[in-house]
Parts: sequence; structure tokens; C-alpha cells
Amino acid sequence: MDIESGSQNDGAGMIRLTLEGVAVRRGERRLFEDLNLSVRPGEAVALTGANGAGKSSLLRAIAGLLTPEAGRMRFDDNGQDLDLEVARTRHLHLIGHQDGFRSGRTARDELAFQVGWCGGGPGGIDEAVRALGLEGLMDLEVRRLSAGQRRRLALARLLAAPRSVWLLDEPLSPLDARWRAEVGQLMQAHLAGGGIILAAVHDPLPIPARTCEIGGTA
Amino acid sequence: MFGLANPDRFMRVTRPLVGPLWVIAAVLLAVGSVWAFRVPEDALQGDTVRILFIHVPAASLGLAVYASLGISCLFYLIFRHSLADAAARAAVLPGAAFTGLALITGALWGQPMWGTWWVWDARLTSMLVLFLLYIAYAVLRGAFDDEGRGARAASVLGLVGLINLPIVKFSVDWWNTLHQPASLLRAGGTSLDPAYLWPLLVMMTAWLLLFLAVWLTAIRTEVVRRRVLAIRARRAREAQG
Amino acid sequence: MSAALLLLRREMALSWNGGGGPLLACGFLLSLAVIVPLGAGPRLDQLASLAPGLVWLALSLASLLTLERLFERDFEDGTLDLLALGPLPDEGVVVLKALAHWLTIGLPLAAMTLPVGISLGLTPAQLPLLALTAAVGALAFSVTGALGAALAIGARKGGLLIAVIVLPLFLPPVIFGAGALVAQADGRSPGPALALLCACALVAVVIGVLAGAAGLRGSRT
Amino acid sequence: MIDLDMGPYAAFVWPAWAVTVGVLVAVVARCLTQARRWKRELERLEGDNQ
Repeated sequence: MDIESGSQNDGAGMIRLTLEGVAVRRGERRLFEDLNLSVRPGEAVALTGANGAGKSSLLRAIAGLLTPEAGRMRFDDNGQDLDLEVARTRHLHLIGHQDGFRSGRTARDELAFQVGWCGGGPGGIDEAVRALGLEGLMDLEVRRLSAGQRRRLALARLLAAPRSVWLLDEPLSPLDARWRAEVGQLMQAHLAGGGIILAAVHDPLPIPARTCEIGGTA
Repeated sequence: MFGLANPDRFMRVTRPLVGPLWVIAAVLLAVGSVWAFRVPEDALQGDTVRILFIHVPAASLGLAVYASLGISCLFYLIFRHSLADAAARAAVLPGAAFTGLALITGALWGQPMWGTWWVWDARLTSMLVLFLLYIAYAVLRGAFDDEGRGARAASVLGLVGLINLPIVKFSVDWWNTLHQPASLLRAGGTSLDPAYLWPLLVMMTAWLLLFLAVWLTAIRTEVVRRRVLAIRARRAREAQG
Repeated sequence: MSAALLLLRREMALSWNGGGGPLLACGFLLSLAVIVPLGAGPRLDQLASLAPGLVWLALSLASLLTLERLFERDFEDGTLDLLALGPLPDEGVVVLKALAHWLTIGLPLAAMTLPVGISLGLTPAQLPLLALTAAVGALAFSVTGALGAALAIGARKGGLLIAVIVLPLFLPPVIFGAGALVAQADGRSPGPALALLCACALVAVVIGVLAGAAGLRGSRT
Repeated sequence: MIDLDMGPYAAFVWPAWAVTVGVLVAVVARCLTQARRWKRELERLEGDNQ
């Protein structure tokens, strides 16, 4: 089984994500309001906007790590609404600034835990490690990895534990040109398999993506 | 009850209550205090019986206030209404003060009566724990930069602390030690001489009303404070852009 | 392998290897055991009456010191986000983390009370009860401490804050755990106190898990 | 008739009442000053608006 066709076995068919009138507040400040967005299966959306506009907060709100002030979120599988809890714990990945790796443990241990926790099997790990060029690094402690290697290790979770919805917070920023292109191809494969990608970015994504500007009116 | 969750309505409804509450509490407090020095000396306790007129209300109110704090926390956790959080916050200072007074006056009564300032029996210990719970709530409530985060965490703690209350009440039965058995609430009616019972009841009512006055005033202050903060934040935003 | 086992193994590995693990806690217990006779005099009959108190003091402090950052590290490095997106509910996460703490720190501490008890003049006949009450009490401490750590996630001042939150809730297990030892020393049956200790531990588990999960949810505002 | 002669217990009864009065006065005073302070601040801010 190759990764290109394997990214869609999380049990859900084609998940569509819909945001209706979402508003997010941090402390006293309302970051944005009345955000409407619909992402179809196979579609990628690049969230743009100034620093502090609320791109990361929006991703966290979609993942349920932050309660929006108003609005509704829906994950539907071929027209059938999924329970939010189920959608978030089975069909969604969030790769944020903090990757959750414990720096003193080996890359292999940490990736194995993250993948297993997200429901992936050990077979997927080897393929993901190969796809992201981590073969020689897996026995190193995480703190010995460079920022780019560490990000690739985090991205390996996306491949080894297939889930349809990828929420990525500046996924490419620590990567060099070669790996930006490679990861772009992996994203393309995910979309081809019917997955969806929502990425907060400053630079354009290396794949065709709709752009959604966040917090245009401050 | 639920209509009060709206801050505007809460302010409207409670406005005419606050003044009279303060007045009645002050009057009853004065009456009770004078009465406490008019009752005859107790055959066994002598003049120290006069400490009980402050010790007993302080201890009961210390407990009762924690109950209202805990219930406010429960309401906050269920309905997420900021007024419940304000109520819990406003109860901390009077509650801790009452509990502290119960401990101090208890020591001042225990030294002449038992010959010791402090006994590690269950009732005293749980009163001390109650005092610590007030401190814990206050510290946790203030430990976060984010208001909502502090309110949520402290509410959970306040509710957990509520489980301490029955332990306090029933610890008297668990541990039958130096402390006198509960006389006022003992099964088979009160054992207290009516000469002491009435001034004691007046004092307890006075303390209760005093607490209600302080509590309501503090909740109203919190509502006002939040309005002020909201206006300041709005001004700051307008000034920026 | 199920997600629960996976998390338990990871937590146990982290607790066992990272930050000193059981060695640190047991060293702490031993250090306290050295201080007490030097401070209170070397007469074993006196020390024997202090032994339960010392053991409970050491247990609660060692639990506190090791629990303080039970969630904080995960909060800072993003692991809590990952845990929230996994198959287990927050209650499961709390219970597994507390369980891992008990297995890797609480039980070694309970075993360590045996030599400490001997050195403080307890008779061998008292030791099984000492270890048993310490083991049960440590479970209550682990869960209660997890509750405190969960409530304090992201607070401005962690360590002391958790101590103030948690120590009042530690008292019931201490009362009954020490009560069982005293009852045995007085020639009475330690059974009732032991039963109450177990009841306290059970209540602590239920409340600690529910409230700890509420604390976790509260940290994701 | 008010009995103000506490006999041998004066050293206990009076401090107990004194502490109580002190603490209650402090609680009430804090409550009232805070109430006044924030009320004034609100009136000041709302006064600015007009």
C-alpha cells in the first residue's frame, strides 16, 4: 500500500468542513467575527492575515482546543453530520507550533506514541519515516534534531495515522526548499485521496489552494 | 432565581435590598452584643460564655458562607454565568474572616475552659481546613492572567472543597474527643438554656444578615467593576483605531 | 496496542526516567528519615511514635514535589493538544497519568517506608500495615495531586500554588492512614481505619478524576 | 443591667470581642470603600461620554 492511496482510511469517506458565523475572542480582544468557510473534500485552504490576526486561534477553535465566542462548526461525511467530538478525535490532525515531542526521548519512541495515540498502526510509521527522509534520525533524541527535522517528524504523524482533516499551522516555515516541495507533494496526495487541508501560512502553499483572509477588519 | 442571572436585572432587584439589610444587620448586631453581656454567667463556664455569642455565629457562618461559595461555583460550572463567579469571589473574604474569627475566639474560649489553646480534634482541624480552602480558592482564582481560566479552575476547586463541609459536620461524630458535642443541633432538641438561646439566635441572625449585606454589596461592586473594565477596554480600542 | 496502554507506558517511562523518578522520591524520604532522629533525639521508643507522622509527611511532600509539573510540561510543549485529539476522554488521560505516577513513584515510596520504619524503631509486625497504608494513601495523593496540577495548568505560580490547593485535600487519607497505625500500636484492630482509608482513596479517585478532567477542559478555553 | 466585670476571664473575653469587632469592621470597611470606589469610577467614565 502506498501512501498516495492510503491517506483515506480513517473510516470516514469524504469529510466536508463548514464554518458558519464563527467569532473568536482572546481575552478582551475579538480576533475575528462572522467567519464563513466551507472546505470540500480534496480542497486546500490557505489562511492568511497579519500576525495576531487569529489564524492559529481559528485552527485551534476548529480542533476544539478553544471555544469560539459564536458560530457553528460542522463536519459532515457525505451529507451526514458527524458528532463534533468524534470528528475531532478520529478524523482531524492539528500540527501546531508546539509539536508535543518530549526532547529527552528518541524520535522513534515519540513518533510511535503520537501515531499510536492517533490510531495509526506500526506499519504506517515505516512508510512515513521513509517519505519524510527520517530514516537515519529515528534513534536520536528529539532535542538533537534541527528545527526542520523536528517539523518533518511532526508531519510524519499525518501520514502514519491517516485522518481526513489536516489543520496545519505554518507547516513549511522551518523546512528548506527541497522539503517544501516534497511536503507539497504529500499534501497533493492527501487532497487527491479526498482529504482536506487548512493551513495558516505567510508564504503561499506549494499546492493550488483557495485563500481565506482572516481578521481583515481589526 | 434564574432571572437574576442578568446583571442589569440583578442590579435593579437588589438595589432596594442593600440599604435595609445593612441597617437591620447593624441593629441586630447592637442588640445581640448588649444582650450577650446582660445574660447571667454560666454555672460552669462563667463569663467565658460571652465568647460563645461570637464564636458560634462565626463558626456557623464560616460554614454557611462556604456552602454559598460552593453552590455559586456549581452554578458557574453549569450555566457559565459570570454573576455566579462574582458571587463566589465575593463570598471569599467574609467567609475567610468568619472562619478565622471562629478559630481565634475558639482558642480564647478553649484556654480557660479546657486549659489549652488548641486541640487537634476533628472539628477544630476541619475548621482549619475550611480556612485553608478559602485561601486555596482565593489564590487559585487570582493565579491566572486569563479571567475565564481562573474562574473555571477556581470553581472546580470550590466545588471539590464543598465535599469538605459534611466531613466537618460529621467529624464530631467520627471523632469523639475533647470538643463538646454539638449542643444546638443535637438530636432530641437543644440542650442550651433559653436564657442563652435567644441572644445567640439574635446574634446568628445578625451575622447572617451582615454577611448578606456584605455579599450583595460585593457582588454589585463586581458588576460595576466589570462595567468599568469593559468601558476602559472599549475606549482603548477606539483610541487605537 | 490500545491507546490507554500506550499512554500509560509513555507516562511510566517519562516518570521513571525523567526528573529523577522513584530514586529522587525515595532519596527524599530517606533524607527526611535522617533528619528526624537528629532533631528529635535518638531514642527508638520515642521515634516509633513519630514514624507514622514522618512517613505521611514524606509521602505527601514527595507526591507534591513530583506531581507539580504533571500537566505543566505537557501544556507547554503541546502534548495536551495532542492528547485532546486522541481517543480517550479527559477523564481517561487524568486517570492514566495519576496511575502511572502511583506505579512509578507511590509504590516505590511505600516499599521504602519499610527500612525507614525499622530505623525509626517500629517492630517488624507493624511494617506490613505501614506499607499497605502508605500504598493506599499514595494512590489518593497521586489522584488528588493530579487534580491540583490540572487546575493549576498555565497558572502564574505553579509549585506553591499546587501545595496550597492540594494539601487540605490530603488530610483525610493522612488521618485514617496514621489512625490505622496508631490503632494497631494501641492493640486495637486497624480494620475500621483501614477501611475508611480505602474509602477516602476511592472518593479521591472519583473526585480527582472528574475534577481533574474539568481542569483539563478549563485549560482549553 | 450590663455585666462588664469578666472576673478572671477578662483576659480572654475582651480580646475575643476586640478581635471580632476589628475583623468585622475591616471586612465591612473594605466592602464599602471598594463599592464606592468602583461606583465613582463608573460615574466618571459615563460622565465623560456625554
